[in-house]
Amino acid sequence: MDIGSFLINAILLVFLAATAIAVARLQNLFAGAMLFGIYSLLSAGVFVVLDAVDVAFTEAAVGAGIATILMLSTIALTGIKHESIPIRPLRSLLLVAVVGAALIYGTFDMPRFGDAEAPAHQHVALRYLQQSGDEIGIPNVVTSVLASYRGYDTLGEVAVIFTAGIGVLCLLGGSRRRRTDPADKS
Amino acid sequence: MYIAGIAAVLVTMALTLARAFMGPTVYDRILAVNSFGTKTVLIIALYGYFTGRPDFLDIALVYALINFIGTIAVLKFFEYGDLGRDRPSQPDDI
Amino acid sequence: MQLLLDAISWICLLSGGFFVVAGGIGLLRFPDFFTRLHAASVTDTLGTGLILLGLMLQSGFSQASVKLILILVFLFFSSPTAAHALAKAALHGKLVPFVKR
Amino acid sequence: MKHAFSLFAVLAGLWILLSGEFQTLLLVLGVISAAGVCWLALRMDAKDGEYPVVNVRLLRLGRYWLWLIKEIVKANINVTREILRPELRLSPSIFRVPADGLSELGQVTYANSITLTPGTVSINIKDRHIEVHALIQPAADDLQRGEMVRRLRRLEPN
Repeated sequence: MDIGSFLINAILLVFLAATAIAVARLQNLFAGAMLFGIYSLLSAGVFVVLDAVDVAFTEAAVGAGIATILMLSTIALTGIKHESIPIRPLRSLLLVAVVGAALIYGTFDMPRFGDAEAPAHQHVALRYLQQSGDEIGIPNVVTSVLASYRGYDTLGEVAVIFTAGIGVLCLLGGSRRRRTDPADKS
Repeated sequence: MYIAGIAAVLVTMALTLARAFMGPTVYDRILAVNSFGTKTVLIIALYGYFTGRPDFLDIALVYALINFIGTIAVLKFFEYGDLGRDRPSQPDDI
Repeated sequence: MQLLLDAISWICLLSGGFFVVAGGIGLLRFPDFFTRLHAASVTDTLGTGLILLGLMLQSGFSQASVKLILILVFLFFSSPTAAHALAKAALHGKLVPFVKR
Repeated sequence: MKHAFSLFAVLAGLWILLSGEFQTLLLVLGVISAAGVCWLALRMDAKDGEYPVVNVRLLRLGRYWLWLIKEIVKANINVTREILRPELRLSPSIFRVPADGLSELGQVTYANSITLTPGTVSINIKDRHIEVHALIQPAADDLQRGEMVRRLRRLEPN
């Protein structure tokens, strides 16, 4: 990664952190949901800079689109202000510090960013990149991996997501109908 | 030269973020998010050219669409949903 | 010829960047929501238009240019609609515009 | 039927423009997805079968767009000058402009054109009038002179 990309990424990460802190400090939940929209836009920018274009694509659809709507639906069912509960800052800080340290420790075993010797680039990835065009005939490698090499896996995944979607729709749509019915009669 | 454009967009992102943090009304925040979406489209397009791979434009295209749909959905929700019926537009206390 | 195109595209990118930043400053500086709406539209129209035009000049007659034109068209149709919806929603929500008589 | 066909043509064209691939398999997939979207759109449109029939002369539309872009550039420069002024001297106002003599599509175009030019935002459409919020007096005067609505009226198919 050259210096320009590095700088862009660093600035985007600073924005990301600032947004996260602002979300945590806001009392108004609607404003928080709006800031989460900005958060996912920013993280998509980070993904693009990190070359994870397909992840950025997903973030666009899920983070900026559906997640915001889901959060707003939840707020509509509950309330716009969140109750301030007494928190013990020291204990929370300790917990966050321990979990954060464990996560950072975990990254020590990971290959360096962009390392050509990384295990992920050693086994099937090479073949996918070099031969998927001839074998499958789809120009986008990610698509041929997801829909062909790993087709059954994707089918199962999609089935799970579809079921979850129906479940969410039943929960949200059903309760809204119950709530508006008495209002119509009055 | 692309880096100058990217820098301009990043500076504007910071300004928009400040507006989103300050509010004071809900509409200011929605405006800031909508405006932020346009800037994301710009920065993705510019970055694609900066690294010499204009294929990134596909994502910029998707963002241009989703941003609009998102804003309209939020507004529709805000106007017809249960949100903010008690205090629709007063500066939301932070 | 190539140099001329490059120069024009650089001018577009730089002035586009200028208008984008100007819109951002207005968004921060203007006194109420309705006036900020005007500032945001500076970024959305001329700022975006000039930057995308500058990129188009860089890629010439190609698929990338087609995509850039599509982005521009989408933005030019959607941004006024979003701005109108925002203004109408704010008015509907009893937000009183600050008006000088 | 005419509507479905034109929708299909637009979608298929979009597919080819965006993909830039001309293999048989991909073209067939494109045709299938375009047809699927057409079918969905027709099903959704079943309730209000009102389509804006586009028979505006394209040349005039192009000329309107050129004029609008010129106006947008001018308005942008004006608003930017206001933004960068050391102390703000805004004179926001709200007024109504007549939008009679325009079809529904024409009114939408009018309102969107007003919003697209910085300095004026259309905030409401009520009984053939558009309520406009203007940032500075020159922008408001420009709009009230009615040049835009005159040009739009000339676009109307009679």
